[in-house]
Amino acid sequence: MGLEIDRERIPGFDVEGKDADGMDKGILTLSVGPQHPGSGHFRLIVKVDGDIIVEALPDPGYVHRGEEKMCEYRNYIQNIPHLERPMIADSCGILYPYVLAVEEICNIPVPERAKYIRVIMAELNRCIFELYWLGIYGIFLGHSTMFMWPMADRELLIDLAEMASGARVTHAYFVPGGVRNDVPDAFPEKAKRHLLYFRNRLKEYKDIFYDNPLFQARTVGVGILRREDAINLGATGPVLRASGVEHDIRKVEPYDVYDELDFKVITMNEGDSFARAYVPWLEMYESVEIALQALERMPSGPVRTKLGPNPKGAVGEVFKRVEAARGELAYYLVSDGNPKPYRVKLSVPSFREIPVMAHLLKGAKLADMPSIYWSMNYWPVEADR
Amino acid sequence: MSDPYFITVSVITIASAIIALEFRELIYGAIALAVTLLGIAIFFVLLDATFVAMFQITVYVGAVVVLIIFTIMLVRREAWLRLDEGGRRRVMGAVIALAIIGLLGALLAASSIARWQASESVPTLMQIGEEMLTYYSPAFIALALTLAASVVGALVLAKVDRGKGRDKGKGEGEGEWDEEESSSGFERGGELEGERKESVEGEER
Amino acid sequence: MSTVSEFTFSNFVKSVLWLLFWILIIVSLIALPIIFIVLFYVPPPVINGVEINPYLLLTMLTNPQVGAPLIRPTLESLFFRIAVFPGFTFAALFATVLIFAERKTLAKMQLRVGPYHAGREAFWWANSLGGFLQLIADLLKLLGKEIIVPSGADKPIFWAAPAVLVIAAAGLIALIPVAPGWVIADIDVSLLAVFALLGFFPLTVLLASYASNSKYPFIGGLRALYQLISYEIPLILAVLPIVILASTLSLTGIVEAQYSYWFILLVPIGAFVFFVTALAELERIPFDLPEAESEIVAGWLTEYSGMAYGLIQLANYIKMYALSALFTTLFLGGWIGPEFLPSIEVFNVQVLSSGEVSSIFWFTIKTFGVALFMIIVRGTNPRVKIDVLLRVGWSKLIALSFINVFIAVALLYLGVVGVGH
Amino acid sequence: MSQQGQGQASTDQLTVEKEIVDRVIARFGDKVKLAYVKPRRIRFNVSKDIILEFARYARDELGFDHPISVAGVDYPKNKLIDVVYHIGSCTNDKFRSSVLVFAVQLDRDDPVMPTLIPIYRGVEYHERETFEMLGVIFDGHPRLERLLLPEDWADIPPLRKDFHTKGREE
Repeated sequence: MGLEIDRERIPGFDVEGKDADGMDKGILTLSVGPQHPGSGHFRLIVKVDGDIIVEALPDPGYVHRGEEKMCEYRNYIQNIPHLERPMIADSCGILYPYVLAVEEICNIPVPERAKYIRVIMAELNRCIFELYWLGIYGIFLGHSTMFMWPMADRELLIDLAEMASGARVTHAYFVPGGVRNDVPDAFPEKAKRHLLYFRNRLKEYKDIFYDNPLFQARTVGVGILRREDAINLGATGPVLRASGVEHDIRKVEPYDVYDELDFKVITMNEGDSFARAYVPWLEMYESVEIALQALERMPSGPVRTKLGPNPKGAVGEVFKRVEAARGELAYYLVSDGNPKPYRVKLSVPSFREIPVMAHLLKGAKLADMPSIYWSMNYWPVEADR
Repeated sequence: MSDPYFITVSVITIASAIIALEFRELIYGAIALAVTLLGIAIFFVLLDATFVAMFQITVYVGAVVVLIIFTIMLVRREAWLRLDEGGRRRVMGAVIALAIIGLLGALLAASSIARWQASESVPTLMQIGEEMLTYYSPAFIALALTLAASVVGALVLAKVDRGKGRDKGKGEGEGEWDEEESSSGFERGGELEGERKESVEGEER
Repeated sequence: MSTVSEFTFSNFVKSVLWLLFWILIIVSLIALPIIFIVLFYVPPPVINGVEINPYLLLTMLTNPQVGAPLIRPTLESLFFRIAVFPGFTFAALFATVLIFAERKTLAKMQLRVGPYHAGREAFWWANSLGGFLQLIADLLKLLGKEIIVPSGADKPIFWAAPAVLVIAAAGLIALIPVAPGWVIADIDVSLLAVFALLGFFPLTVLLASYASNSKYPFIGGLRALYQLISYEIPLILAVLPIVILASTLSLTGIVEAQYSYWFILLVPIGAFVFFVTALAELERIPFDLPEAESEIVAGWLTEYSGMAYGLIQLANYIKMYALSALFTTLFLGGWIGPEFLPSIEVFNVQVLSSGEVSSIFWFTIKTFGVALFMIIVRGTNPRVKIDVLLRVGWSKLIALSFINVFIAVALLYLGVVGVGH
Repeated sequence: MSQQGQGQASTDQLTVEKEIVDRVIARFGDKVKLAYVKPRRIRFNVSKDIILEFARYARDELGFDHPISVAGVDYPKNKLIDVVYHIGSCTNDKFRSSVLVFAVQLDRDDPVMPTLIPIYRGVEYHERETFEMLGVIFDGHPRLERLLLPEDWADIPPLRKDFHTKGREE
């Protein structure tokens, strides 16, 4: 033969068949992110064998800015604006437990009207986030219309939030002892109108997105998270409820006035990407319902307890949690009696979804990566804090 | 009229054929092969057989070369074939090639091919089709059956291979993710192949 | 002006004037003599027995009537057909309008405005274009961008791939009859030639992805190969009944066979299969897996930038035009439609007859409608997965196209349609 | 669930919390130290020798199976680092609204404790963060490496009290 195979140069034929990482040959390591259209400020090191992901290593930390350390240098009130920066799409959600924790540790009473306003704003922010999330989910699956519609409808709710707080996304609206300012007189009327319109729009999302057989082909049965795995991995929020666990902090540990309002906890038993995408859609109905009820029952009165210039916390620790849009958001606050917190720990839902994501991506197909990754409600900035 | 075309195309075809054989980068060899096959298609066009020319392009450039490039791409990007050519081999090769060319040429020259006359009218597509279904129908049917059998055989081989590949892939540390995969409800292997096979059997009928 | 910091407006004006000066010098001293030398040696083209020389052209400037009898023969010349109509310029223009229509239609579906502002403040006439200048802006942007070649790339193949794609797409439009007699290459096996040319796309895509020497293009190239190869089979099978019914492989013949019925009425399943596979061949949503940006960045064209990327997109849209036109030709009766438009006459010399104008109109309208339908599909659907794609392709579409073939054969044997009208 | 306001609920809840405390004390005796009982929050200080046993008991017997958070707190004055686990319950309806807090108090100069991943898989990244931010070493953790901080981080763990951000040295 004129040509002979040069065995030493063919990696497939060498004795070990392993490369430097100790992986079998034919395994391709992809670095999905941070400069990837489907990642956000986040990296996912994905090892694929053909079309199957054999290992997914989430690598957060690109937008870490030390919120927890920052909190230790500022007093309780100064912490408010920077604490909502990690999650500007749901800024009330991330501030809510902090305010509750400060109220408990400094023993500040809250007027009744403020509690209702907080609930309304929290639910508005939940919808604002879910719409953003839904839009990105649409574009991740290549559905550009589903990207534009929620983004446009989100504006209506942002307008409402702006009317109440004066800011469009970073409201800094919740303060210990109530809310920063009262809502304008025209707010309840306008809110009702926008919310009802929004509720009608939700049906159209179902028509074009959830009922689309191609969307279902991409998500039904994809990335199934079993109930026990969901619990043990610490999944939370819609991810947990999509796996059949009826766990909603608004119900199990009601804060402010959630115990007086009538709403359902949405659960689905499938635990696949479709369920994780469908639960938020159903929850938006409930959010609208809650907001409408709260608007109806909102009493008049003051909205803020006057505070001293620099409230001091009692010595001790407090752990407060709320149901934010992405799930259970908790603050662990330790006070040593100074006006500054001794230690603030944010337990954010996005961070808690990282092990779930790694668990689900292992063994999934590369084409399922976007639908699994984004169904996690993962928000890189929030996870990094 | 067609002489300048013929000469140009011949030069290109033969040159690219030599490149396809001799080039060290496999991918360029494959591209040169594609050019050779295109050149042959142009010969068919020059012979007024556009039908055959189009099939030449569709089948060889559109499928065979793609397959070759696909293989090259998957196996290795560098040339991993080493030329092992001594002077004796080279001389012997040239001698054998010349001998074959001379023999074949002599055979052709001696045969009645030189006295063949091209028919004046170019047969139309319809005529070819009718001949295929009447006079040449046994050959046509035999050819179709052979092709169908080879397709089915390829599918069976692919299926067997896939099964083996999965067993082999399940090494020491990988049992875990295999289990994950089955729990996540991914449809793999057998089902897809089964459906494919069905459809091809439909084709056979 | 050695560094940026020295930049002043007067320097800028000075440099522009300097540039103009040199252009004038070069044109008058070098370019013009060369042109005249070439004109001296090259014989002027003869159209309709009239020699087109510079004097005649100058005469035409003052008295256009002289040129009127020459227009029709010019239109019929091969050069005009390839370069202008129905060749490359027409297709490129169609593709441009298609891009604009796509952006506007998608915008309408998505409750937004789409391109709107480009050029409005600079030019008063841009108002009536409604943002069309955005395309020019995009083109300029692509032209101005650097084409970055990855360090390990196979440079010749990397550079050649966009050009080959454009050539293959342009080859497709040469085969499509726009009106009776208006086709560049009227060969009797043009349908086969279409498939032969479509075979170049997977090859080139594969080579492009190989030459990029990068991971995402590699995956994208493999996906493109799976998709294009496996969808070529239903594409060919879907066209088979058309060949049976029209009993010809020539596209002109197929259109002429549809004077009584459009084939979409006889073989609607074939039309459906053809439409779906055409979407897959075009790598458009819902079949844009080779370019799925949330999974593999941009697939096989990840490493392409600047005008190389622009060429690939141009090839894609020309291909989109070609496949829409093919759908029109095969299923919607091509140019067939009522003659209602007046003929075009220049100085009382007929340039295009009434029938030709109407044919071109109907063909354009139908093709545009098909393309619009593709755009609507893009606006309402997400992307599918590769396994779904292959399963649908191999089982459902091939089965459907076989049913389609049987329907066509049954129509033939039942005597509903005869062979060769 | 029915709630009639904050005060009512908390007195209801305290019986539940008492039950949890009683069961834990009955099982572990004085090996664990009760730090506080508040409405819906019970904190135990557990030594690192029995932490795995304690966590397994909390998960399997009490139904606290849902890891919420792992926090480290630095106490330079006491030469201690607290690693505080907050565990909720998803399966036990009675304890569902309670959060079990258990803390391991480690020597600040040699903070080593076993990882809880075998019991709660979800704490993997929380523990990595605690390792990175406070220098606590979790024995048996599969990937105890950099998570959030920059790749070239070469300072002491940033959430320790003797680390000061730039311009904030006091």
